[in-house]
Amino acid sequence: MTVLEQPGSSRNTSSLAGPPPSWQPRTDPAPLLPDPEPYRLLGTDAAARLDSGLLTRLYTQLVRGRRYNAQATALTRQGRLAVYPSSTGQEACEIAAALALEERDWLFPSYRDTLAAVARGLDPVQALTLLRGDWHSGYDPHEHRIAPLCTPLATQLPHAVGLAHAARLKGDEVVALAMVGDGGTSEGDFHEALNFAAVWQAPVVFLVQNNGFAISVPLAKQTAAPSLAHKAVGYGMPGRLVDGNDAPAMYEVLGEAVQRARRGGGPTLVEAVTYRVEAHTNADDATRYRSAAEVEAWRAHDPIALLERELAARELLTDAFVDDIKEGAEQLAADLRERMNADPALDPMDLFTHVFAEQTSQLRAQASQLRAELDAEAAGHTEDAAGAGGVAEEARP
Amino acid sequence: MTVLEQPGSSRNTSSLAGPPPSWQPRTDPAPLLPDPEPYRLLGTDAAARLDSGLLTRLYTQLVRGRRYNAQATALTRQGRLAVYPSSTGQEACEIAAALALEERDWLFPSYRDTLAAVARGLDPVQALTLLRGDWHSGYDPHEHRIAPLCTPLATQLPHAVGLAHAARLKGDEVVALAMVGDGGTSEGDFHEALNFAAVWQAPVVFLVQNNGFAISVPLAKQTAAPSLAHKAVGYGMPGRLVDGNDAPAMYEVLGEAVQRARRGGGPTLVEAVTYRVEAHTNADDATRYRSAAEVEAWRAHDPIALLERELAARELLTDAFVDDIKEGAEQLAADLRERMNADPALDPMDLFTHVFAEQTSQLRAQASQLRAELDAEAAGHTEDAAGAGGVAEEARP
Amino acid sequence: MTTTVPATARKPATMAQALTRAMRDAMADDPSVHVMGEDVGTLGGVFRVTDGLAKEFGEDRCTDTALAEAGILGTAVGMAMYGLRPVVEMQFDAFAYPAFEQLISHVAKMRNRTRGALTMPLTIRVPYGGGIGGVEHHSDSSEAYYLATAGLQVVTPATVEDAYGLLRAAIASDDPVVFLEPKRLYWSKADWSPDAPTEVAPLGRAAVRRRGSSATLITYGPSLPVCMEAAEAARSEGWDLEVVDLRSLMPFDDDTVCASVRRTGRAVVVHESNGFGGPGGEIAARITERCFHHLEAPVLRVAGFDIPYAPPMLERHHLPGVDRILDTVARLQWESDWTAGGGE
Amino acid sequence: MTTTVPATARKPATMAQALTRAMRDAMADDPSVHVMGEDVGTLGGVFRVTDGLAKEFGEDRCTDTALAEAGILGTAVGMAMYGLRPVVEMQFDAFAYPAFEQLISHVAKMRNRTRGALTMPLTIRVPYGGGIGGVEHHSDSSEAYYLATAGLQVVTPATVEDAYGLLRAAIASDDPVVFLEPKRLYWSKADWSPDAPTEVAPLGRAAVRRRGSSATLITYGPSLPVCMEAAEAARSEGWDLEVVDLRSLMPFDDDTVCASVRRTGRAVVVHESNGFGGPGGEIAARITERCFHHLEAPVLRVAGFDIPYAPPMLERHHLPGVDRILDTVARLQWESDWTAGGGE
Ligand SMILES: Cc1ncc(C[n+]2csc(CCOP(=O)(O)OP(=O)(O)O)c2C)c(N)n1
Ligand SMILES: Cc1ncc(C[n+]2csc(CCOP(=O)(O)OP(=O)(O)O)c2C)c(N)n1
Ligand SMILES: [Mg+2]
Ligand SMILES: [Mg+2]
Repeated sequence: MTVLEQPGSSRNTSSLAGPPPSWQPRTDPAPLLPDPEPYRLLGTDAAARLDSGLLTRLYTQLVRGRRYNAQATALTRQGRLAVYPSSTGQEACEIAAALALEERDWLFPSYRDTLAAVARGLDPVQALTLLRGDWHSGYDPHEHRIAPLCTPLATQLPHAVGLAHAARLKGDEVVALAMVGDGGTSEGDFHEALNFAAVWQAPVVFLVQNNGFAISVPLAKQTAAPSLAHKAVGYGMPGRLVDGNDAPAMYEVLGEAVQRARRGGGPTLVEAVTYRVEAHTNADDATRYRSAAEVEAWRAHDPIALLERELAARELLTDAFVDDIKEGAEQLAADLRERMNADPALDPMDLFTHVFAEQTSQLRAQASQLRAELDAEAAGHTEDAAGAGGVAEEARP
Repeated sequence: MTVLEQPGSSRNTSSLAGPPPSWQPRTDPAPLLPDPEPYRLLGTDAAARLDSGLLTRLYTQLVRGRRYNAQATALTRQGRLAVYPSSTGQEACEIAAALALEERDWLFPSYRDTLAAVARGLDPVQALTLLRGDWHSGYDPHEHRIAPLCTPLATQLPHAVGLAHAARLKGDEVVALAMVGDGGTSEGDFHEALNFAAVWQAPVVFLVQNNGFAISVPLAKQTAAPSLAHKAVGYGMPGRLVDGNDAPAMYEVLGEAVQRARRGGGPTLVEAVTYRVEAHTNADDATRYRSAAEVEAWRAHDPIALLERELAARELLTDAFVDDIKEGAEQLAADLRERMNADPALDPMDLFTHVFAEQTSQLRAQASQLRAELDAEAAGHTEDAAGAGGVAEEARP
Repeated sequence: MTTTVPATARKPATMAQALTRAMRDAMADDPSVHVMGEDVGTLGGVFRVTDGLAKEFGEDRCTDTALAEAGILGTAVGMAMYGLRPVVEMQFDAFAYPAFEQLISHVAKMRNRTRGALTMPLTIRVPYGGGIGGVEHHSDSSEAYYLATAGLQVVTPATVEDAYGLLRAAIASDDPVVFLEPKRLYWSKADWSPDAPTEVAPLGRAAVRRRGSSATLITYGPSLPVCMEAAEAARSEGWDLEVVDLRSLMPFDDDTVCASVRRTGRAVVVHESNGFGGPGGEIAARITERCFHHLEAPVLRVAGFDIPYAPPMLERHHLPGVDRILDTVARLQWESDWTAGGGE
Repeated sequence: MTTTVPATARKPATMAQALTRAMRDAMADDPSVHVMGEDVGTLGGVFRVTDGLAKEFGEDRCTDTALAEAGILGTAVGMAMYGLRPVVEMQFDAFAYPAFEQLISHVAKMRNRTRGALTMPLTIRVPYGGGIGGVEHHSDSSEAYYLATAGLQVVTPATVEDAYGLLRAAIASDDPVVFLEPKRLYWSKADWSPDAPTEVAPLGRAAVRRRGSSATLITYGPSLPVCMEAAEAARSEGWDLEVVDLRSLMPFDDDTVCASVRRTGRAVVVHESNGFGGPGGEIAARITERCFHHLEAPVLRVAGFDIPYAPPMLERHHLPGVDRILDTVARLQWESDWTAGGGE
């Protein structure tokens, strides 16, 4: 009688009322939603429960980190670094990311996160190799379990997921912490990485440093979301919103996420609300796109100042203590300056060494060509074999 | 005294307590969250308020749509279509998508959505040109404002956003409705499109047909989200969850989203919970990955059956009414069959006509080459100029 | 991989079966080999090339992923960093494009970037080419993109035996391999024993598939059978054509190719991919650089036209066929009374 | 675009300024021209090439987008469908890779797919090439990918005048243009009047930049100044080199190139992008096909090595320089006593 008598249709209309058959909410969204306000400890009552040892440890690292940033920027002015994207103002995020991990864990830094790598134990000179320009990556990632600093934005996030997943398949309790900027969350790779992580329940912590800008583009042109942490619910993982300048809050939230991941609880998305106090890099002119007043407001919410206030309240901020830390930081800077002032040893023939495990005949031929050119150069026949060695200073964005 | 006396830091610590300065939740997430259960009208008390005219209109379209699907699948068995991805079981989504739009609006169908295009007025033969194989797209997109059927998944979504944004910039009140499958939501382009739409407040409606599978991959391997509609909150747009087999519910929800977009309210993400009753395409073997019981349960929740029940309760499902509709559907099918049985007129020289507006000298030379080959073939010198004309039947996934 | 099998043990097998068997054997030999991609598990892949792997090795070793190619390749990079040996399937060539950034900016560069500390023993299987009646985006020939990317090995079998041998070699390689599978040869058959695979040639060696003296056809993948047919047909025109199957486009076997061309003095490169900017330009240029004074005529090319891939009903006009190859061979300046003016 | 300016009105301008001016003028002439990309608005682009456009035309005409290249190009496709003429900036060549699927599967195919009903008057500006001391991923030469994609026009200026003229022509074209801007020439200067731009050559025409009789250097974009320098230096070796600037790689100007090579009898193709699978293969192959019997020597190539782009401190060894060009010219078999054996 009805149309459903046609082939391919069913006459069984008994269960017609009711929801679609295989529909079932698999996760309750409520616990995945971030708090409406960034989580803070400093300046709140909860600060009282914080361990002084932790606070001084964080403080020491923040101060060293700030000094490291300042020194690296100075090296660009001296022509010792091609470019430096400073994390000044974001040190609480960088340090907390490094300290939240155990040795066996892996860190996946973005191009701005040399400080997190250094705080994890990487030699600062090796961390800056990429930016000095003698090689693409200055360290063996296996040594400290730090993936190469990643320039193409958000592309390191699926790597972190794959590595964490592989570790889990092998039965290793390894957690991967991957860092990305607010701008990077707009990339397709961010989406695909978070989705894979959630489906696989991979032990990954995604740390978004929302520093307000992607170069010149403010957050409001990047997203209309209530917060970046709210993206978590769309993947079925918890989102956490934290004051990224509150070092103990960052440390606590990242630590919890790392533990959750290690226990098999799956991934977490953490948004740290912070600010890029300096320009995008030394080559950028931030006055083109933001006001001094905005920067000043954030300097007043400085991660070091926030922590100093708490330390001062605990009467821990003695001259001796501060001097000691400053001295250590100065030493770090002096050492870095000195070592970066030495010209790196470079062998142009390295260009061919690591393209493949086994050199192809084509590369062997090209290597001989370069060898001959270098020999000719050494013999003084030519001064500038490339004719393109001059680097326009303005050409470095 | 403190570290902040270093250059680059601020001594102003007055506003240290309190949240980060420029932090401000810009959207309240609550209204963006979808209902926990798919929205339904049929089988609920709310069905009473539905207009009978609308119901019979929807019913007519559903029946014709089902018949169209059946005919198209039959054409694959007769070798008249290379492949057909049927939307049997999903007709309520397809029809509602077409009817929710005004003439000036644009539809962005995926490769499975020929029915939506046909319901919007496109000639079924033109809609099937891609799948018959005589050309890539069989229609002028401007005629009915239907973008070409899109095969690379989710790539049509940014197009919809761009078009809607452009229309808005020109002051036209045009809405774009873009269709994508549950699997397609995992692609980076889904993410980027929704984000652009939300930032631009573009008048776009994203319709996700969650039919449970991406070819063989079930939803649980695709996402861990509470629902796909929950992804909306991460972009700052409202998410709606609907029973995709409830035609009036689909029509209502899409209609509301279209109106909202037209009024300048920005994009909406609609997840329709439905089921792909047939195999992925005629070439697929669905028994490899799902049980007959699951399919049967969904046949019992069939969109046509759901609507028939309501029509019957209203005593509208008379023999005359049903016969009339069936006859119309049969006519549609007969017409389609007949026209698809005619071999399409093909001119191989068309291969060169539309690569560029102005043919390059290279293409002119290649066109002459083909012209010469065709002439030789016509002269009977050669039978099969390509030597590669044989198409392995099994090679069509 | 070094056992040689008596011909008696051989029976007809398809290229698809040989590929399946290669993955199966690699997974059995090495627990770090993981297969992943869209529909590769339960379904066994839309071409059934991974059929049975999930059943035999479990879903953790042969994994149905979410539908996101950059995510698939990107997570495979991370898995490789942790010591696994992922074998990634891209469902169709055009659907590898979303993964290009991962491929170009990471897969191809990782060893070099880290001075060998991080290696990418990844195999990326890409069904490629046309001739199967696929709708648009299902028949692209994307090899030119891979060839232009330093750090990738690019390999493609044209025979059932090579399908097994080259895929085993690709999976065993410590460097990334884009493994291009000619779709329309998936069901090509040959006598081959899946139970005792034959010797595996190393990557980077071309094979002379037919000896000849008049001219050399240089080809690979889906065009090999067409070239073999053309070489047969050429006999009646008085041409005795040699046919070289490149098998590996990178590394490129200059020795085998040049030895052949130096002997015959004439060459035609044949491939399906667009002519302009396609592999044929590189191949013709390097032959000319190396064998100029042995050439009686310019190296010519027979390739797909410089158009988006043709719709199914017209694809036979687009694909290089026997007649187009023979027409081109005829242009190799056989007459002694040739006068200046170039190949056109 | 057809006014000719007296030389007196000319003053030094950079290539970046000429590009800015081209967009400005196109936007002023045609309200459907929209500029979009990362940081193109308020900042004026990281290379300042869009400087001032947002101020003059508003943010709706020159839009800072979210950070997502596929999204940028994908939305631009939709905008083009609605009749706009988007000019998209990719911040650096390697950051165009995420947009490849949109480029290959849609931008390049849309006109053909719809039999001309939907056109893609899109210009995709891609700063390319090295020599600026950029860290990895900032110095790729990606032109081979675009050339291998049927349906794309590929254009690159090497002079300040062409920067203006070619960009105007690209924006005016009803078909998509990948407009490759040589990063290291952004600050190159020439006497040129931004206030009364000179005549604009149509796309697809090469320019002979230097007349010569011994051999032809064929090049484009960042390598043009190097070739001009090499041609100067060659004089002391007794070679009078002709230099052809291709300007447009697709459409390709076979006529100008072949006319030159037929005259000189020798040719070297010079580009920065990797040699293997790079544009040079195509160029050398098509010259050889067309001019074989005019060639005294095989067409040779000077290109970047087949390696991931070199780190800044080593890039001068990677880039084709004057000496490498001259060494290659020297291999063009000038001796009459040349004996067989090929170019190697
Ligand atoms: C895929 C890609 N596109 C563009 C760029 C160029 N780029 C470098 S940094 C940057 C802004 C990044 O912003 P965000 O993610 O917020 O990180 P932040 O710089 O604030 O740390 C851009 C656009 C890039 N590196 N990668
Ligand atoms: C980018 C891309 N990757 C892979 C494919 C191959 N493919 C075609 S349909 C399909 C499944 C799509 O699933 P879904 O999005 O849920 O839509 P449905 O088929 O259920 O309508 C796949 C993987 C494709 N077309 N495009
Ligand atoms: Mg940022
Ligand atoms: Mg689906």
